[in-house]
Amino acid sequence: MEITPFLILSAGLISIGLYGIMSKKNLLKLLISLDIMDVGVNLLIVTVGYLPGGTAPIMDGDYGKYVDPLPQALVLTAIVIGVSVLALGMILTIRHYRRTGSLEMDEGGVFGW
Amino acid sequence: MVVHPTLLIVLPLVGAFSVSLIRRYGGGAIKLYGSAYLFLNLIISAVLFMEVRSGGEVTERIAGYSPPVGIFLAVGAVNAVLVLLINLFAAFNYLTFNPKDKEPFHRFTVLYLLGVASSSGIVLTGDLFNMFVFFEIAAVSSYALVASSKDERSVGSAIKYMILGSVGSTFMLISIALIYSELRTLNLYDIAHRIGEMGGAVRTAAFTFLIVGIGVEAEIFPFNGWVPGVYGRSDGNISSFLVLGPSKAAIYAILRVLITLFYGSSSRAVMMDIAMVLGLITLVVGEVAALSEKDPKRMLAFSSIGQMGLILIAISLGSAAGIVAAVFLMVSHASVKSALFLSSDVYRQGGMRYTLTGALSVGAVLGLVGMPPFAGFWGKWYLLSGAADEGLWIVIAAVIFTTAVEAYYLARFLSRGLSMKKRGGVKPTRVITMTVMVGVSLLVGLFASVIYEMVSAGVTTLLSGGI
Amino acid sequence: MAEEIKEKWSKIARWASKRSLWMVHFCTGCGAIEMPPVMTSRFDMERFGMGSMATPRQADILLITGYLSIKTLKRVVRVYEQMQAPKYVVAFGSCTINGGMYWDSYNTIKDLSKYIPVDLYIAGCMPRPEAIIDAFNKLMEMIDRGEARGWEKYEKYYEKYKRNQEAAFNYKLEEVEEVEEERKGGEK
Amino acid sequence: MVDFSSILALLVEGVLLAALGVLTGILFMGIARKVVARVHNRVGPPVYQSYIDIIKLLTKKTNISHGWIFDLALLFSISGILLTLLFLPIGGIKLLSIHGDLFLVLYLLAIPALGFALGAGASGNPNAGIGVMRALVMMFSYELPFIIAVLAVMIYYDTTSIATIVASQSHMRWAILVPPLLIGALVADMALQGMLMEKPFDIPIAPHEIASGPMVEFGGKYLGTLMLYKATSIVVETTLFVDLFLGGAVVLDPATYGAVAYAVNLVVWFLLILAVFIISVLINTVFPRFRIEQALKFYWSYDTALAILALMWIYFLYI
Amino acid sequence: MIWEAISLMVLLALLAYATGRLSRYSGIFAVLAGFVPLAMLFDWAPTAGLKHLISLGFEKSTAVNIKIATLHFSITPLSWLFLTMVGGIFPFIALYAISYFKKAPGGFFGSMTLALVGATGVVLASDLLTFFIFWEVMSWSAFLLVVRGRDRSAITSYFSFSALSAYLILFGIMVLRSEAETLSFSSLSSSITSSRLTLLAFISMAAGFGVKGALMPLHIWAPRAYSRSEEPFVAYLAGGLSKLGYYGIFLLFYSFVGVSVITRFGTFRGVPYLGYSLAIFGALSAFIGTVLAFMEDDLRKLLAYSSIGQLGYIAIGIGIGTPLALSGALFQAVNHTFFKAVLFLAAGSVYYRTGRWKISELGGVAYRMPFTFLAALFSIFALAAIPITSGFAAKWLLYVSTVDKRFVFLTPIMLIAGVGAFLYSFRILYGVFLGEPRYPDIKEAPALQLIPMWILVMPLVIFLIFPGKLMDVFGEIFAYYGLEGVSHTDFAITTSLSSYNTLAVIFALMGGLMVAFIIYVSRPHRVVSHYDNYLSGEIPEVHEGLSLHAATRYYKPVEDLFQPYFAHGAERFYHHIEVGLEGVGDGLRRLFKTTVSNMIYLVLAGLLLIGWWLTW
Repeated sequence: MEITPFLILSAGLISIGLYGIMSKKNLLKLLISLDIMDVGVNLLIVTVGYLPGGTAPIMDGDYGKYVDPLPQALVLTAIVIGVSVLALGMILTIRHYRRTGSLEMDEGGVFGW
Repeated sequence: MVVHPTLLIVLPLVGAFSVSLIRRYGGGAIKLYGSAYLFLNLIISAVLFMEVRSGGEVTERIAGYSPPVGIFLAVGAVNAVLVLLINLFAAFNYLTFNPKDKEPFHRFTVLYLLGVASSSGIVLTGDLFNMFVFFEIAAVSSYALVASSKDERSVGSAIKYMILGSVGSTFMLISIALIYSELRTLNLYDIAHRIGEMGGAVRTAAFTFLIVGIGVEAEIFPFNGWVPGVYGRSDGNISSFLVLGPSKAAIYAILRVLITLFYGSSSRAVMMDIAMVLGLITLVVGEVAALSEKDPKRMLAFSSIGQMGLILIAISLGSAAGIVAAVFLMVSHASVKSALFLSSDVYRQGGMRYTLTGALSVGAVLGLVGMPPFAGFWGKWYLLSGAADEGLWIVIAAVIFTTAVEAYYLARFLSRGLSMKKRGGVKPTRVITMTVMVGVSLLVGLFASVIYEMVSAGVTTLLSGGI
Repeated sequence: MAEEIKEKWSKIARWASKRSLWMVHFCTGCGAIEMPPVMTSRFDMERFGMGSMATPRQADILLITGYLSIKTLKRVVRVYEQMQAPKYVVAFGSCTINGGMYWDSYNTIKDLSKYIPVDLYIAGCMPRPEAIIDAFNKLMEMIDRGEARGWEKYEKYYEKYKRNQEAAFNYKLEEVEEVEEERKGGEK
Repeated sequence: MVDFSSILALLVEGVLLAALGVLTGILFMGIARKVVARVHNRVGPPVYQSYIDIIKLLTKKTNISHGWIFDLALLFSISGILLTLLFLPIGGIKLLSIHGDLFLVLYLLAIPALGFALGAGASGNPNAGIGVMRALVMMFSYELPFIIAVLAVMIYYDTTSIATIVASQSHMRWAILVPPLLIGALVADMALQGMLMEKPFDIPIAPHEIASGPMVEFGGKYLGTLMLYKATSIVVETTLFVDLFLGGAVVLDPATYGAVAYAVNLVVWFLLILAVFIISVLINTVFPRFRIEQALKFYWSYDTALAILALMWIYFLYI
Repeated sequence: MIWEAISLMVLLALLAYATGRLSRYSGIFAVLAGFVPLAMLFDWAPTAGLKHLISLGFEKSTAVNIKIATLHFSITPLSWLFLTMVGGIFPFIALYAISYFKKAPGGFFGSMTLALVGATGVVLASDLLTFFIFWEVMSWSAFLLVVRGRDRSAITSYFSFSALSAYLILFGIMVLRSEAETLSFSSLSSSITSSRLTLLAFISMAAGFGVKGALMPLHIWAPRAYSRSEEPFVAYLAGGLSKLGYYGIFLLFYSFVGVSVITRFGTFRGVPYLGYSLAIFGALSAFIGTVLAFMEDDLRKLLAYSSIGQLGYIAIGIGIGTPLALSGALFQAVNHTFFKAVLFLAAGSVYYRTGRWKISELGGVAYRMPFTFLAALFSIFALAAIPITSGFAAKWLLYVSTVDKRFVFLTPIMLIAGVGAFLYSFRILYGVFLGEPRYPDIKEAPALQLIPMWILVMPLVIFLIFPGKLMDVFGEIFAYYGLEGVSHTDFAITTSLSSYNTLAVIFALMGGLMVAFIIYVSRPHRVVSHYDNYLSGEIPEVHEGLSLHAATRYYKPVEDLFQPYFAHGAERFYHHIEVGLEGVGDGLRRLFKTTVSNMIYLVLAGLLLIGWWLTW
């Protein structure tokens, strides 16, 4: 299995996320875009650790060619972090919504700075 | 090894996770509990500092795995200074929080302790991914701390901060992935020595993404859009924490990246140039923007940007003088800018009319501009002499220009503060903290040799790709 | 010996004083118009060493050229007192002698010599320049003889003059008393 | 060691010259009045009239003072002007002029003026205050062209010492015969008009506006002293002009002709300063009075332009 | 010993600060600290007689290792002279301040003593780092004192200008350091080359020192700081600290860069262009400062502008740089130290008694405070260079030196500025001290204020009579820097153009005074009230509110004429700079006051640029 499609996919995901952040004004959409970016990066990490034709790194007995286990561990951490950031973002969004009654992010007003 | 550097990270984490246990004893008890951890941390970092001072670098492996496989903590001269600085100021800064303002206080304490732990972690760690994790923890706690400010609009700023920070951390992660894909290691020093093996394009991308990713936290223009908003709307003591903790850690991370990580890279000179240009732009943009800013907190925020640019310039000189200058500037900035942020809270209440607060603010301003015998003077002296040695007169010109601008707006800040009407008191804890901060700046300036000797001894290994 | 020197000295002083009379004009009335011809080329007062001065501190003669109301009298008295002795008053025209055409006015001074000592009156309404020149020549002779001692009289009867002035300032003209002439001092 | 006989000679010379200067000055005031009278087609007072005036003032019976600062005017005006006189070469007699120079004389001239101004200020009279203001502004006005003109002389002879300037003009090589310095002399003469406070520059004393300005409270011995000061200052200022531009009135060299030369030179000096003074009096007779800002404008524009012309001419073509 | 003395002074500063709350006499520590430089002066006195009398053991030069750097101190004739200026007046000003402040001025005395420490360090320093450190100590302790005045414009302008000055000097130091590879004064000028960078360093250092010396385009902090700070400090700032700027410029010419290098940038009639331009700036300061001074109503601002004008003369002298001109400059510096200190102290005493600063609101103070008046009068004589004080010798040397070099531009400007000095001098004399007695009930200044004032007046008398004594000191300085001296005796100075003998002036004046005195006592006089005045017969006693004081807009006719030409002054220039920078700053701020999306655009732009640069 070639890794190039996955690299392209992850680049695509990151680009989509960036595009979302750059073009959307709705806070929820922004958070979603962030998450998409996160997913893209996670995919990138896993892809990087992948060896074409390797197996899962479970070392019992006759293991031959296995993929690098470290990226997978990293991805786990990254996912956790991503989720927590997302959760915090949701909380902040809710607080913001409660205060202003809006999810739009626009120039001036509260978002002036 | 008398103390384990790990304790500096572990202790606040323990504190953070155990603080909810005592939440029913009220805010005072929680504050006591939190302070106990922080001051313990302070003592440990002081011991660590002494140890590094006497015996050179200290390293510690986590969980017994030896590098490059395992994570390890590496304490050299520079980060020993920095970790002491962070813990010292963080401990005193914690005293300024009033439990009644920050209900529920135990949650606040959790965030604060996490922030301290992760800032120390960034400074101490010798592992790239570990650094990233600490960055994320620091960032998350910062977002939450900012959002806990009195000014409700701070939530909006926190959201901005969060989005920019997340993008930055994504970039960092991309860079980590790229480096890992080539070198199969995450140990900083291992990478440093094998960076030449990386392909040119990948290395370029890795550097770019990494510098941008850290740059967001380290307030480097143009990645620092969040700074004025966050500092402008947060409480002064939260801003001061951000200044002394995460942002110092982040600029130190840049030092690691520039000096250590890409040590062996063939295009390191260009990277240094880029960093210098970034620093120059940041310096000028920050200071000039601060000149036209009328809101005191936001003005200090812009001023912070400028100072960060100055530190970045010092780092990017890449010489011993530059590193020494950077350390002094970090000490100076962490101490006096935090003190100024503390005073900015009572600014509009005429707090500066109180003799001691006023005197401390004046002292902080003097320190920030770089008057001897404050620490900032040695920072600027070594920065300028380092720049002069390399014939970078444009840097010197920029520094002179921005210093004049800085002096102007800081004096305006002072003179306004000194002519405000008295409308409320200044809490003694705040005065004590400010005294400690300004005092440290003064003492470091007076006994500059302590830090100078230590850093200049350690800087040789640092510059040759060591710790 | 000392007496002689003193006498000689005062003679010199009198001579100098006579030959150098500086005036301050108090030009309240119509008489002032007669002064320019006296000063300019036709009559040329300056050939006697006379000249007009701007302030009483510098002047020897107070020249009052016409009627004085009570309001202006205050100023005259102040100006007179600010002059430095030896000082002389020359009153000019009928108004200063008996009120002239304002003889029945309620606030015009009728007889100036009741308020300040007048050394010389020049009669006429108005006196012509010839008369004025003549008067000044008379005054010079008086000074030379030591007869123009109005300022000493003023010092001597100061209280009386003051009383008269006060009365005038309070519009009680009828209470004004005569101030005795004392010729003896002048004759010695 | 100290040469007592020379000091004694200097002392006698000084006293005599000071007396000569004062008496000449008083005479000049009389002459001025006579000249003005003749221009007015009047007879005018006798030329010795000013002596009488001064005697009269000094013999006044009462003298009014406004306190000890007021008295400073008396003390400083006459002493300062005598001091200045002694630092000028008069008809080739150097006196103290070898111990000072032009700058010293310019500043010594300020002593009596400042003393006088102090007294005037201490009188408490607003007219005096205004008068002194005008006098100082006048000084500020005429000094600029005067200094530039004098500078032309100084750099032409490459000295600042008046005695040396006079010596350099010996054998009738008067400064006024050098074309640019002729312009300089013209400028200095205009400045002299202001220095002597003759019309159109008698703004400070303007008797009809501000009651003779600074002198408003002075009478008796104070005014007498001021007249002495005024008289001496006429001599000082005209002598300064003569020394700078008219060869210091030295026509015969004392080294060859001895005492005769001194006498002749003194006579020539008298005639020359009289001529300079009469010119100024004649201008005085036919002019009304400027306002103070007009004087400032006049001196700082036309006069200064001429002075700069003279200076540049000297600077670029003669040295 | 020097280091110990400096430490002692710092200790005394702390003591003065700490005891400030306890007693107003905490200033005694400052006075004590002031005696330390006096002891040094005494010990190093260049005249042989004093030196061997007693030795306090101050070494001629010393090096102090503070680990991060080594601080070098040494005494040269020049630093001795400047130490007399910055150190000699200090104890007396501190003594004055004890009486001036009514309550707890600990901060004042502490900061003053620190300023003294800084100033002493600056004049004793013999390497650039030491020089700069103490320069800054002096600068910011003065700033602390400006802050005590709590005036916004004073604080901002003082601080931004002194920071600018500090970093301009630092720039110069950096250049010299990288060119000469030494910081020591003695070996600097021998290894400097005349590169374009040196020129830049020279200019920037001259500008930096010029700020402290209130040279014309860099002066605008001075009137503000002088007019809004406490008077004893202002006396010290104007009298003492401002000289340090010229000390720096002097060193710049003769020690840092060296005349031989400066001459290589071209000369004009033997005077280097750089020096000549400095002289022109000095002349402009002298003239414009003077004109601004006599148009000013605020007493302190007037004195401030006057300082600017008088300090300009020093710049002229140093710029021309002939021994004659240098003597003039140093003489002027010494004179200015004393007379300006006395004037500010006298102004402080007037304020102490009347509570007014505006000249138009004062008047007639002299009748009640005669000793203050006399002290002020004497220093005004010195200021206006009336030849009955030492003030004249300085100006005379300068005038003669310009004529000597045939600088036809400088001489008239200096002279007309000298005449202008009469104008503002009289504005002070008349507006404050003479005229209508508006304050009939005030008392004479306290003895503790009068004594310091009169002590500070003394040098003006001494150097009137013995200008040669001061010229001896200058001679040593010239010998130290390898210049020729000016020929002089104790009483007379002789130049190639002319000579000036103080004895002749003094004796002739005595004679004149004798004549005057005879006239004065020959006739009796009577003293009358100040209200017994000729006012066209008006009687001020009976007219309420009739003001006899003609001091409001005293020089109105000149003001009206000059105002249009001064409307576009330096103040406006700096204002334009400020506004321009604020405009730029506003534009930059807009980059931050925007949505997250736009910020991300910025981030991406940065990312791409960095990447592009790296690959390219």
